[in-house]
Order: sequence, then C-alpha cells, then structure tokens
Amino acid sequence: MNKLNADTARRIGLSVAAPVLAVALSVVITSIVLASAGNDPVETFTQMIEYAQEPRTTTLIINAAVTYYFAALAVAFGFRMNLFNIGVDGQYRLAALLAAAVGGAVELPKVLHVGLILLVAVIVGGLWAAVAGLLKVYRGISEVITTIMLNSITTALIAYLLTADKLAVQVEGSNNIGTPEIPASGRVGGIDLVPDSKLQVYGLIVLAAIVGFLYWFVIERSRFGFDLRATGRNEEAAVASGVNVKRMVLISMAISGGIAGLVGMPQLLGASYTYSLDFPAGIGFTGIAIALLGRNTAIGVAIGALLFGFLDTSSQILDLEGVPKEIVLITQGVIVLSVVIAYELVRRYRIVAQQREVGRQLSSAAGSEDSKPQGAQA
Amino acid sequence: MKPESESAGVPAVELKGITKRFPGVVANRDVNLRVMPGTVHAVVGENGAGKSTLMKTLYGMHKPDEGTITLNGEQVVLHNPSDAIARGVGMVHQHFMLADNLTVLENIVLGAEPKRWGGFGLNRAAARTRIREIGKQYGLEVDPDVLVENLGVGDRQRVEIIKVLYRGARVLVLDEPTAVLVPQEVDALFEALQVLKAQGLSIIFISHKLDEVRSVADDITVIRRGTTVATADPKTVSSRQLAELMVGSELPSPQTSESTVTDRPVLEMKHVELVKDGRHLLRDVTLTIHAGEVLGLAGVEGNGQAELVESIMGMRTVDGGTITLAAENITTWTTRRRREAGIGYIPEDRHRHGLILDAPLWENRVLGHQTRHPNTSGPLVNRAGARADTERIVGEYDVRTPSIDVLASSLSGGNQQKLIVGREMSGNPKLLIAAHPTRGVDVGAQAAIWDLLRNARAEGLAVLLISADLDELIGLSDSLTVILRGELVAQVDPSTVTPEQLGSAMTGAGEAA
Amino acid sequence: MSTTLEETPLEKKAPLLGLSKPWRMALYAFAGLVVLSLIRVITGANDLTSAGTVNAAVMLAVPIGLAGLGGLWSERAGVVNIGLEGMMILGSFGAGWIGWQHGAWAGVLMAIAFGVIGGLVHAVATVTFGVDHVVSGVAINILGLGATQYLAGELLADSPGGGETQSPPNSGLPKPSIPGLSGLLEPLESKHWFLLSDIAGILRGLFTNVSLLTIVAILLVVLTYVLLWQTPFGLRLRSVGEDPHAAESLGVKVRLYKYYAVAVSGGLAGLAGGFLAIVASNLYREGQTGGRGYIGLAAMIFGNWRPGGLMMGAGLFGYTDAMQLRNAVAVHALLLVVFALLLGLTVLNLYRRRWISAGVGLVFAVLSLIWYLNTDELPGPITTMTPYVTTLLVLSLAAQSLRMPKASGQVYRPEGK
Amino acid sequence: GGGSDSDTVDSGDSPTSDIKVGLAYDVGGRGDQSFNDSAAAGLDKAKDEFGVEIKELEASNGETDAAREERLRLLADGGFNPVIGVGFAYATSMGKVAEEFPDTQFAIIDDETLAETPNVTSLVFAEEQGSYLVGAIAAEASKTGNVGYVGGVNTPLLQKFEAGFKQGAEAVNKDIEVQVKYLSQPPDFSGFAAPDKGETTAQGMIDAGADVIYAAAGGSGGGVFKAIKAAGADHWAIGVDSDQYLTAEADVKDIILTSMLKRVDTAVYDFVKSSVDGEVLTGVQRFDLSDEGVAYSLSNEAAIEPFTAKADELKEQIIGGEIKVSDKP
Ligand SMILES: Nc1ncnc2c1ncn2[C@@H]1O[C@H](COP(=O)(O)OP(=O)(O)OP(=O)(O)O)[C@@H](O)[C@H]1O
Ligand SMILES: Nc1ncnc2c1ncn2[C@@H]1O[C@H](COP(=O)(O)OP(=O)(O)OP(=O)(O)O)[C@@H](O)[C@H]1O
Ligand SMILES: [Mg+2]
Ligand SMILES: [Mg+2]
Repeated sequence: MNKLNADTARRIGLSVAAPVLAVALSVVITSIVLASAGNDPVETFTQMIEYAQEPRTTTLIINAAVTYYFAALAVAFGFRMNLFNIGVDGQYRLAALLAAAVGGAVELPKVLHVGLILLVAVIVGGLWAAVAGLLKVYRGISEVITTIMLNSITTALIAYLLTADKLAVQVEGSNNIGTPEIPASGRVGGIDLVPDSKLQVYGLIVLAAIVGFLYWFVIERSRFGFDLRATGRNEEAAVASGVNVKRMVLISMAISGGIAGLVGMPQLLGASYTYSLDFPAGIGFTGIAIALLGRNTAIGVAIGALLFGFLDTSSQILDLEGVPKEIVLITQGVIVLSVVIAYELVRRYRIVAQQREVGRQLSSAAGSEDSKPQGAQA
Repeated sequence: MKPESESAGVPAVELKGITKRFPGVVANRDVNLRVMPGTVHAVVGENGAGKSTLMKTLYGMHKPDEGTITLNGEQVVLHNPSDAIARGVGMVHQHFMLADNLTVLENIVLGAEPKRWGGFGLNRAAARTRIREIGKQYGLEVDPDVLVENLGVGDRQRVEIIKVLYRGARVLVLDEPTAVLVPQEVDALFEALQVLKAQGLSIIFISHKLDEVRSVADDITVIRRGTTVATADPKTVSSRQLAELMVGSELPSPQTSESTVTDRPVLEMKHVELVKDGRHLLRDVTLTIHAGEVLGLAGVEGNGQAELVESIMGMRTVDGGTITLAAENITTWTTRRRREAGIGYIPEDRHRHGLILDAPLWENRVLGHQTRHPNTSGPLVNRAGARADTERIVGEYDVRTPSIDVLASSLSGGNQQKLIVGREMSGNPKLLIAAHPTRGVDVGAQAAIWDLLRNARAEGLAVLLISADLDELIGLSDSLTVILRGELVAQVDPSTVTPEQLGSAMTGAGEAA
Repeated sequence: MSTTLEETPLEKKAPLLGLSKPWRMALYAFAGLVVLSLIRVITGANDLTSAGTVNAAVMLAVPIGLAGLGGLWSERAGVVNIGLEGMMILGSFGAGWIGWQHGAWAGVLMAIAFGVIGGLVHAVATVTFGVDHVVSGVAINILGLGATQYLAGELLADSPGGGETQSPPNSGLPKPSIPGLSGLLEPLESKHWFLLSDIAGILRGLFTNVSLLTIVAILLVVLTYVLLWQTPFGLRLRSVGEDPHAAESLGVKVRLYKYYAVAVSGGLAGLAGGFLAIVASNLYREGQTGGRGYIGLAAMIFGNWRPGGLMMGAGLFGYTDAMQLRNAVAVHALLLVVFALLLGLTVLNLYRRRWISAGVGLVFAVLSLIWYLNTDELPGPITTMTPYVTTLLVLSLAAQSLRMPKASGQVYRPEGK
Repeated sequence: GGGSDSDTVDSGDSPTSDIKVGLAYDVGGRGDQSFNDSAAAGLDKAKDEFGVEIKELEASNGETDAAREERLRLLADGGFNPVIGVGFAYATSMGKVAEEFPDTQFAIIDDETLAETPNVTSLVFAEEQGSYLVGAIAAEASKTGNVGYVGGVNTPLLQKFEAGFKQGAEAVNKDIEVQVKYLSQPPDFSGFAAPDKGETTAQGMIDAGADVIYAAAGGSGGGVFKAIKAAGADHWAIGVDSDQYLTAEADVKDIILTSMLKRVDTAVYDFVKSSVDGEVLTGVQRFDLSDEGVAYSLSNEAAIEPFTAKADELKEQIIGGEIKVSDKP
C-alpha cells in the first residue's frame, strides 16, 4: 500500500522534473548563444524578468497570450485526432476580415452586436476549415496540403476583398486601408486585471477562459471527446467501435476552424476595431508551436501561450538594450524542442528505475518462486 | 521425462542460465535450452511464459541480463540480429515481420541483397532466380514480384521462411508458425521442416497446439513463468501431461454440451454482395443464425471472412442483399446503431480493431459501448460508472492486471483478449461475432473463453464463430459453413466432420461430407 | 501525421487502352499539350506555352522540387519533415553569406552544409531522442528563422551593399544554352502555329539559359530514384520507413539509415534555399523562402512520395506561378484549360461509371466556362491564387490512391527499449 | 539589433547635442536597401552633423499595434525626443502614445491621419507627382508604346505610384499600354524582397512588348533590372525611392534610365534638424516636386538627357497647378 504512495510520489516528482529540466536546458542553450555574441546572459535575463514585472508589460504579455491561446487551442483540437490544421493562420484572418466588415456595417444593442461579430468569426473560420475537411473526406487529400494552399488563397482573397470598392474604406490621408470602424456597441472593453497598469487586459480573456474550459470538458469528459481521442489514437479500433470517422474529421476540422475564427477577435474588438493592412498575421503558426509545447492540453497550452507572450514582448526591451532580439526566436525554438526532449528523458529514466526495482524484488522473492518448478520435473 | 544427457554430440544451440528483465516483468529467469543438430526442438509454455523473449535473445534482438549463448560449442555474444544471422541463426517471428508496401523479393533480400553495377546496384534478377531455387528445393513457391500486402497468411509464412533460408541459416527459430495456418498448410510446412532437418538444420519450434508439437518435435522443453521447468520426450509424453507441466491444469477440449439452438432467427443475411473495383469480395452470401446457435465459419484466411464480418458490423456498405437482425432490416444502419441493437464484436486482430493500446483499461471498456449505460450518461462519459464496470469485468473474466488504470499495452495477449471478451459480453448482446477468439491465447485462457461462449450460447446468444483452429471450430459450432473466394460453398455437420475433411473443403480441394 | 481514409483509386485498375504506365503517362502528357495548344490558338494567349513561361516555370519549380525531394528522403525513411522551411532558410543564408565572399559554388556548398546541420538537429531530436516529428520540425522552422536573423545581424550588418536583412550580391552561376537552338526555334515559335509553335516554345524554354544548378537539381531527382529504388542502400532506407522492426530483425541499422535520410533531406532543403540565393536571385534576403518549404512538402505528397510524381507536382506549381507572375491574359485563358480538364475528367468518370464525380466535375466545368466567357481579365489579387487553386483542383480531380510510407511519422524505438 | 552599433553618443571632436532621437523602423529595418535605409541615411546625416544621440528599434513581422505602441512608448519613456515612426503602420499606435507623452514630439512617415494631434508631425510625400514624371519619361523613351509597372506589395501607398505613373505615361502618349503587376498581397510583404519574382514578372512584361519598366518594388527591383539588362538595347528600367543608378549593381546600372526619388532621408534630416534648431516642424509636412521632396534623378546623364525638357515642363505645370495628379489608380 505505502509502496503505492511512494510510486505516486515519484511519479509526481518526475512529472515536475520534465518541465524544470526543459526550462533549464533552454536557458543554458540561450545563454551560450548570447555569450557567443558577447552579451552577458545573466544581465540579459534579469532585464527580461524585470521588464516583464512592470505592470504595463505584464498586461501586454497577458494580452498576447490571450490571442495565442485561441490559436493554440484551434491547432490542438485537430492534433487530438491526428488532424494537422496548418490553416489556422488563414482561417483567423478571413474570419477577422468578414467579422470586422459585418461588425462595422451594422448598429445593434451591445450584446447582440458583439455576439453577432463573434458568431460570424466562428462560422467563417469553421466553414473555411471545413473546406479542408471536405476535401479530405471525399477526395482523400491530406489536410496538410489543403490548409497550406488555403492559407495562400486566403491572403489573395483578402487582398481582393479589402479594397475601397468592396469591404474597405480608404481614410483620407492614410496609406492604410481597412474595414469601417466597429461602433462602440460592437467593442469589448478591457479589464483592469493588472494593478496600476495604464493598459487594460482584453475583455475577451473571459471568452478565452471559457473556450479553454470547454476544450478540456469536451475532450476529456464528453462522449464526442472520447470518440475524438479514440480516433486519434487508433482509427481502425474507433471505426470498429462505431465511430464515423469521416463525420469526425469534418466536425473536428470545423470546430478547429471555429476556434481559429476567434484568434483575431481580442485584437479586433479590444484594440483596432477594424481589419486593416497591418492586422497581425502569422499567429496561426505560433499557435502550432504553442499547442505542441502545451502537449495539446488546455492548461499546458495556457502556460505555453504565456511563455511565448513573455518572450515576444521582452524582445522589445532587448532591442532597446542593444541585445539582438532574434535571440527570442531562438529561445522559443529551443524551448519547444527541450520540452519534448525533457519528457522523453524522464520517460526513459522511469523505465530504467522500474527495471532496477523489478530486479531488487526478484533477488528477494527468488527462493519461494523457484521451488515449484523443481517439483514438476520430478 | 527423459534425462538431459541422453543425446550425444555438440549441441547446435545451448542457452545457459538466461535471465531477461523487462519493466515490471522478468520474461526469462535462469532458462536452459540445448538443441541438437538435425532435430526439431519444441518449446512450449503459457502466454507470457517467455518463449518469444528467449528466442529474441537467441536472435540477438536484445542482450540477456545474465546467462550465456553457445552455438556449435562456441560461446558467443550477439549484439544484434546481424551477428545471429552471421552465425547461421534465423528467426520467423510470432508476428509477421514483413513490409506490406515492398515486394516479396524486396522483403526477402533486405539486408542481404545481391549486388550489381559493381556492388552499387540492387540485382533483382539474381534475387529472383535464387528465390525460385529455394522455392523448388523446399516446396515454398511464391511470386517474388508481388507486393506483400497482396499475400494471404500462408504465403506470408512462406516468405518469412524463405527469408531465413535465403540467408543460409543452420538454426531455424519458428515462433508459433502454425497459429494462422489450415491443416493442409501446416502439413506442407512440416514437410518442409523434414527436408530441412534431413539437411542437418536445427529447428526450434514454438506452438500452443500440443498435438502438433508431439507430432513434429524430437525434443520438447517446457517453460513456465519464464523459466525452464522440464524437458519431455514427444514419443512418450501426452498432451495432457504437457499441459500440466505448462500450467498444472487439465488440457481443455472444446466440447459443446447438448444443443441449445432455438428456432428464433437472430441474424439473417440474404444474397449479400460486396464488390470492390469489379472484384466480388462477397458473392450471394445467405445465412441464418438462431438464438442459442453457434455458427462456425470455416475458411482459409483472406477468403472473405473479414469482409463478411465488416459487412455485418456496418464497417462496409454492401452492394446488394439485405442483413436482418432480430427481424429488423439493418442493411443501411451505421456501425454504432448496429452495436446498440446488440451486436458484440471480438475482432480478429485485437491490437488493430479491439483496443486502444495507449489508453487505460477502463477507457478500453468504454470503446464500442460509447453510447450505453453505465459508460455514458447522455452526451457525457460516466467515468465512475465505466470504472466500476471495468472492475466487474476484470473480476468476472479473470483479467490479470495490477489495476484498471494501466495501459492496455501492458497486458499480456491472453489478458487483453479476456478484457475484450468481457466487454463484448456485457450489455447482453443478441449476436456475438467472435473472430479467432483464442488466437495466441494459452490453454488456460482458452478454456475460460470457451466456457464463456458456451454459457452465453446457453442463454440464447447467437454466435458467429470464425477460427483457424479447426478443433475449436468443430468443437464449439452447432453448424458449420465453409467460405471460399467470398462464397459460402458448403455446409458441414460438426458432429461428423474431421479437421482434415474440413481443411480440404476450405481449400476447395474436395467437397466434405 | 494525419488520419488516413478509405481512398478511391481511379487510374489504378483497368489501365486506359491497356497501355503500360510510362506510355500512358506520355499519352496523357501529349493530350494535355494538344488541349493547351488549342486553347492558346483560340484565346491568343500565346504566353501559355511560350519559351519565357517554360523557362520561368523551371526557375520557380526547382526550389520547390528540391525541398520536396528533401521531404521525400526523410519520409521514405519514416521521418516526417515539417522543418523543410527552416532548413531552406538556413541554406539561403549560408549561400548568401559565403556566396558574395568566396563565389557562387562555395555558396552552394555552404547552403548544403547549413541544411545538413538543420537536418542533423532534426535527426538527433526525432531519432536519438524519439521526439514527435512534427514538434521537432516546427521547432526547427522557428530556430532556422531565429538563427539566420541572429547570424545576419552579426555577420552581414556592415557588409558592403548588405545589411541585417540581406547579403551583398554574389556572382551567380552561368546559364548555358544549347547553342543555335534558340535561333532555330524562335522563328517557329513566333509563327504561333498550332502545336508546332508550342513544341518549339517549350523546347526553347527548356534548353536556353538553364542554370547549372537547375541541371544539378534534375540530376538529383534521377539520382534519388536510382539510389532509393535500385540499390541495396535505397531498399534498406525505404524498409526503415515501411516497417522498421522488420528491417531491424534483418540486421538493418535502422537509426543509422534514418540519420542518413534526414541529413540528406536537410542538405537538399538547404540546396533549395541556396538556389534561391544564388540562381533565382543573387543574394540572401530575409523572408526569401516565403513558405516554399511547405509548398515543397505539398508537392511531395502530390507526387505520392515518388520522385517522378514530385517533379510533376513542382512543375505544375512552377508553371502556374510563372503564368500568374508573367501574364494576366494567359491566366485568364487558364480558366478555359480548367474547363477542358474538367470536361475530360467528366468523360473519363462517365466511362468509369463514377456518376457523382462526373456530375460534380461537369458542374465546375460549366462554371469555369461561364466565368471565362463573362470576364476578359481576372482581378490582380485573384490571379495570385492561381498556383494554389490549381494544385488543389488537380489533386481533387486526379486519382487519390496516395500512399505514404507506412511507418512515416512513427517514433521508432528498438525492441525491448 | 539595429541599435547595437550606433546607440552610443559620438566621441571625438565632432559636434555634440543633448538631443536624443528615437526612430522606430518598419518591417525590414536598417539595411533593407530601400525605404528604411533611406530613413536611416537621413538619421545618420543628422547624427554626424549635430552629434545627436540616436536609438533605432525594429519591427517584427505581423506584429500587433500593441507591440508598435510599446516600441514608441519605450523610446518616449527613455527620454528620446523627437521620436520618429517609419511607415504608416505606426499611425494608430502613435496616436495613442502621443497622448500619453504630450511633451514629446513625434513624427510619422507616410501618414497624415494624425494631423490634428499637436505633437505629431506628419511627413508625407506626393509620390504620385514624381511617378507622373517618370511615367512621362517612360512613355517618351518607349519605342513599343508599351510600358510596365512592377509594384512590390499591393497597398494604397504603392497604388499612388501606379496612379501617377499611368497618368504621366498617358499624358505623353494617350493610347500607350501600361502593364501593371504587384508581386505580393499584404500581409505577405515578400514582394519587397523577391528579386526572382521581380525578374520573372519583368520578363513577362518584356515578352508582352514592354520596353520600359518602373520598378516600385524595393529589393525586388534588382530582379527587374536584370530582366531589362537581359532584354538588351532600347530597354530601360526606372528605379524608385533612392537614386538606384548610384546604388544598383555595377553590371546593371547603365540600363537604369532614372529613379523616382522619394527623399525620406531629407524628410528625416529636416525634421531632426528642426528640433535641434529649436523650432521643430509640426503639422503636416508635405514633400513634393516643389521642394524636391520627390523628383526624378539625372545621374545617368547620357540616357536621361533627351527627356529632361519634357519632364521639367510637366514638372512646372504640376507645381503651377495646371496639372492635377490623382493618387488613385
Ligand atoms: N518489449 C517488452 N517490454 C516489456 N515487457 C515485455 C516485452 N516483451 C515481452 N514482455 C513481457 O515478457 C513476458 C514474456 O513475453 P513473451 O512474449 O516472451 O511470452 P510468450 O511466451 O512468447 O507468450 P505468447 O505465447 O503469448 O507468445 C510477458 O509478460 C510479456 O508481457
Ligand atoms: N516514378 C517512380 N518514382 C519512384 N519510384 C518508382 C517509380 N516507378 C517505379 N518506382 C519504384 O521503383 C522500384 C522498381 O521500379 P519498377 O517499375 O521496376 O517496379 P514497379 O512496381 O513496376 O514500379 P511501378 O509500381 O511504379 O510500376 C519499385 O519499387 C517501384 O515502386
Ligand atoms: Mg510469443
Ligand atoms: Mg512498373
């Protein structure tokens, strides 16, 4: 019995060990790179940490994380059943554009207006992703290709739609071009989450939390989630168990896209109120890294998002201090790698430990075991 | 039992005090084995006794934690299979080791390729001739240029053996080679073995079919719980004695008690057709299974059994005919709906279709019953309910496991199978499809599974039984149907037919009575 | 990486007119050319088959093809390589950085070297540490970008005519032509005769101003086929990607072969990047690869993990990309090509009694015709979609009997580990 | 890190000033051989002349307004004044930050939406005017009556170049054909960094009859020049932003007929100078033909000589207002 407790104790210990090891690994490697370019690692890290602790920066980090969180969840949802949705990037940009266009075109009571915009975003994202789903189900085309292609197609499509004679308005004296501004009724105010910070945290952080919870609940607790994970882990067994895989592919692709549709919303409803040329791009790809970093779990992804938010934001201070800010990219890459490597190392350690233990048990229990066979031989 | 020292001369293989540990288990503990040249040496033991592990050690796939390997009197250390191959040891694995997407030729020559272009190119021509030679020599003919995925199990088995012979092996390890073969194929294999033996090769032969063992082996070594417990002389020892050595239990034989067949049809298939790219996988299949009846489906693997099962399960949509379950036409139903209507399914390949290996037992219990109490309530998974019921299965069906939270992959084959059987029996099904329910399962577990089938049948369950083990098929079935090239070609009476007759019916050789 | 579904083979069974594979291919190609030529004559969009287009198409196809070839090598050994983009970036930087100081060829070598480094990182992660292939690949894409930007800051910042985001120009490589050929064919091409001029144009495009590196690239495709499918080395490498445990049981050093494959994969991706920085343009520029690594991956899948098919995929992409960059009129004419293509496939589907596919095809055919007739040019942004849409179109129409190496993407752990 | 090599106060005998200038680049940053470099040149000139301390920060791809905001804020916070934002992307963020730091003077290039904000100076250019002139020159130089415009990325800013170029060309030859192509669509800004695509496109235009091509495509221009060079005699390229006859690779420079000069460097220099002198420029500072803020270059004398007369005549008319150049294509 208490041996069991000892086991669990060690298991917990090990599961903590992995992340710690990972962070340590990436800090070391990053430091080496820094030092090689004649920058003092210690100083650099302290600068980053201190900067991150300023209320203003903390807010920025959280805001960045909120956006990343949606992106990573979208990717993770696909990964949970072995679908690789590289198309989150295209999905959220198209969704944001159309949502912005609709939001800027109508006047509605607050809740309805916001609701409508979010709905449009989710639907557009979902449908756009469903295209990949359909092509996979009915034409057997790998979603990897389709989503890659759709990303580029999206870019062209947006360029086509984002012109003065279509969805956009050209503000006089501006070289930017964007959709008409969303009126106040369609905006989501910020929250003073971080004490004494001039900036506010995106109001949609609440939505992020909700989506995160739903993600966990659907995947871990619902029948649908069970089927989804089953398909991801052993498709043939899932089919035999009555899962309609084609339908699952379509639905999960659509859901993944629907979540992707939300990626642009904090920015759109909380900051820019318009989709314009300088609307943030490429978040979908960051999302992939974060999803993998967070091992496709709601919590892990949240931590990953904050980590990436922190690194991205701190690149600014590095630039100011004359430290090459590209170091941040390197760190991000290294972290993603070292996390998985750390987990693998811990896994192996666990096996070795187990083997030793078995060995010990035997040397003690050997005597009693051996007697029976002899009897049989006689 | 005969004393070790009788057989003279230098043993071709001598394993002394082999111990091999895996996380959580000691697969082998102080195992000893001597194989004389020009003999067939059988190794028998329960599932998980450590037979395959021992052989993998001999084949250099892993190093023993303790003990020595001696080949032809010379003690050796085998770092990898190449070392073993170089010393003339060859192994046919329990699970086929063939790459589907490569041709037979490519599979055979892999690692020992004939060269051309001055050692740079792969000489397919030379390989073809060599393979044909071997084929003739030992009666193991296969077309070198087909993709392995298009081969039936018999042919795959042959390819595996050719692979070994191609490398000029002198010691031949066969790990359960007959598990998937029909009698005729088994005989063919044994003939080949005799030829090999005559040429002075040593053969280590693993099987759970003890009659087989006694008919082909010159010596027998019995392994129990990872260690050698006895050697036996096949001429004198009886299957029962062997079984007792292995498990200390009686050797069960599948015998149906008095018939429980009712006149209530549960499953009816009428003129079912299944066509793929113009080829008929199933042609005009018509059969009926009544409540309390076990219908045995005999056939050489790859003659449409899988397709038939998948049609009943709704995993394939039939191109003609109707399927009725308890008077309801289910032809167009989804797999899930059919399962809900009361079809249980023990799949042929438990790892592919039966289990999620990297999921805990209780999740595997939910699999296939996602929509039913006690696993789920409404759209949600009812963890408590599912876990409780898993405990029940583990108890009732004697699944040997530390807990229901371990991954399915950590269970031994037999126990995995028992879990599946228990799962498919729960939620009292109307129809049970049992494909090779005892394949690779040791005698103990076998008996248990047979009893389960009998009891369920007695309670009015209709069973479609598919098995390559003809004794099992004949012993359990109330009626037998033979399937050949997607057609039901013969009805035979299990009470009168012999395995040999059945086998020839299956191969289309001669019609059985 | 992705769930595979029951796929519907088209050409596989019942080969057309019972021709053998190569002849069938040739026949299809010729038919395609005839259609193209017809449409050129009808629409007067002479750029459809002009030497310029073909030449540009090759230019644009080579980096994608090389990247795809890299993907093929590693996936044939069972290692999925999403990191191609990152390795390409490394390659383009290596070429740009060394190229301007020590000449183009040195640059090419450096490109390969940098790519190999990227590949080795991937190999260490996936083979030695058994990390999920996609994770490692994604990480390498980030690392490749970060490392090059970082190094550019250190190594290029104060270079003459260079900067933190671009290298100084290098000398580039010679682009020989078959002497006299151009003079011979040009008149014929300019006649714009049916078929003859098209053939002339294509030949001229293929055999004039061909960069040496392009020739190398094509040789590499052939070499890859020979190495992987006609040598023991290749057989072992592929077996590792199909069933590592079977390979292992025959004494094949699985990990070693995976290392070979992934290193080569990196080298090829690096070379693809080098091509951009030496031939396509003669300097390294940040963002130069522009996602070609991913396109290469797509081309590989398009080509069914076969060098031949891969070449077709890359070629198709290069051709349509050249088209959209060069000539809007021709792109508009492509609508008619699409129409013809769809019509042809509809007929084929009817012949094969695949009613649904036929119906769908027909609908789209009519749509594209209507679109063509009611417009006389496509909007600028829309034309830039051409290569992507075409790829998807062809994929969804063509046979879907794709088959990836069985063990691709699976983490390999030796027996008893 | 653009800062690292240049953020120390000058030493030695060169003049010093206690003014600290902060400059935030657009994506690409110093060394892009284009727009950003032009701003950098102006900044360096000011630094050398007045010994001001400078700090340069760079943008990263696809970043959010929040990030740009933070960048400007860090500079303002760090006591840098004035703070310059290179590119219209800074409009929104500068609007916010300018309010937070009323005592800091900001300047933004290529945007005048902040005209109302007192402490923001808008440095804008009449690109359409300069493009009009090179358009006219192109039409004059063209023997085939067919000219091309290669834009880097399809944005309203680049469309101003296109608009001017077309009008200018048509002013000289009303039935001239103007081929137009943008290399990429936002947010894909690779069109400014893809010489290979530039070359392919130019090649296509030449095959379709064009003999003069205006490359408003940043780094991709190099490709256009190559294509023109390969096309041989009587084919001309027109550069953009800086005088590319002076900066382009030696083997192609001779085919660069002229360049449409957009003096971002002057704008930056003038602005810094004004704050050094104490009467900082405010409001909207428009740079156009009249003040040489935009112009066409004459450095390829032999080549440009035959066309200067007509060009200068048109220039006067534009300055005089007889010709109104629209900035919409
Ligand atoms: N790679 C492995 N890792 C961990 N445990 C293993 C491994 N291989 C075998 N085992 C365990 O070692 C024991 C012996 O396995 P082995 O396969 O040798 O039994 P066997 O006698 O071949 O059984 P069967 O008759 O079912 O083939 C089993 O408990 C099995 O679970
Ligand atoms: N175009 C190709 N690209 C890559 N591999 C190929 C190609 N054509 C054939 N192969 C492979 O090369 C090997 C030898 O080619 P060969 O044509 O003799 O065999 P094959 O099975 O007839 O090929 P295929 O299936 O393409 O007809 C085979 O394994 C085949 O799969
Ligand atoms: Mg075994
Ligand atoms: Mg062939």
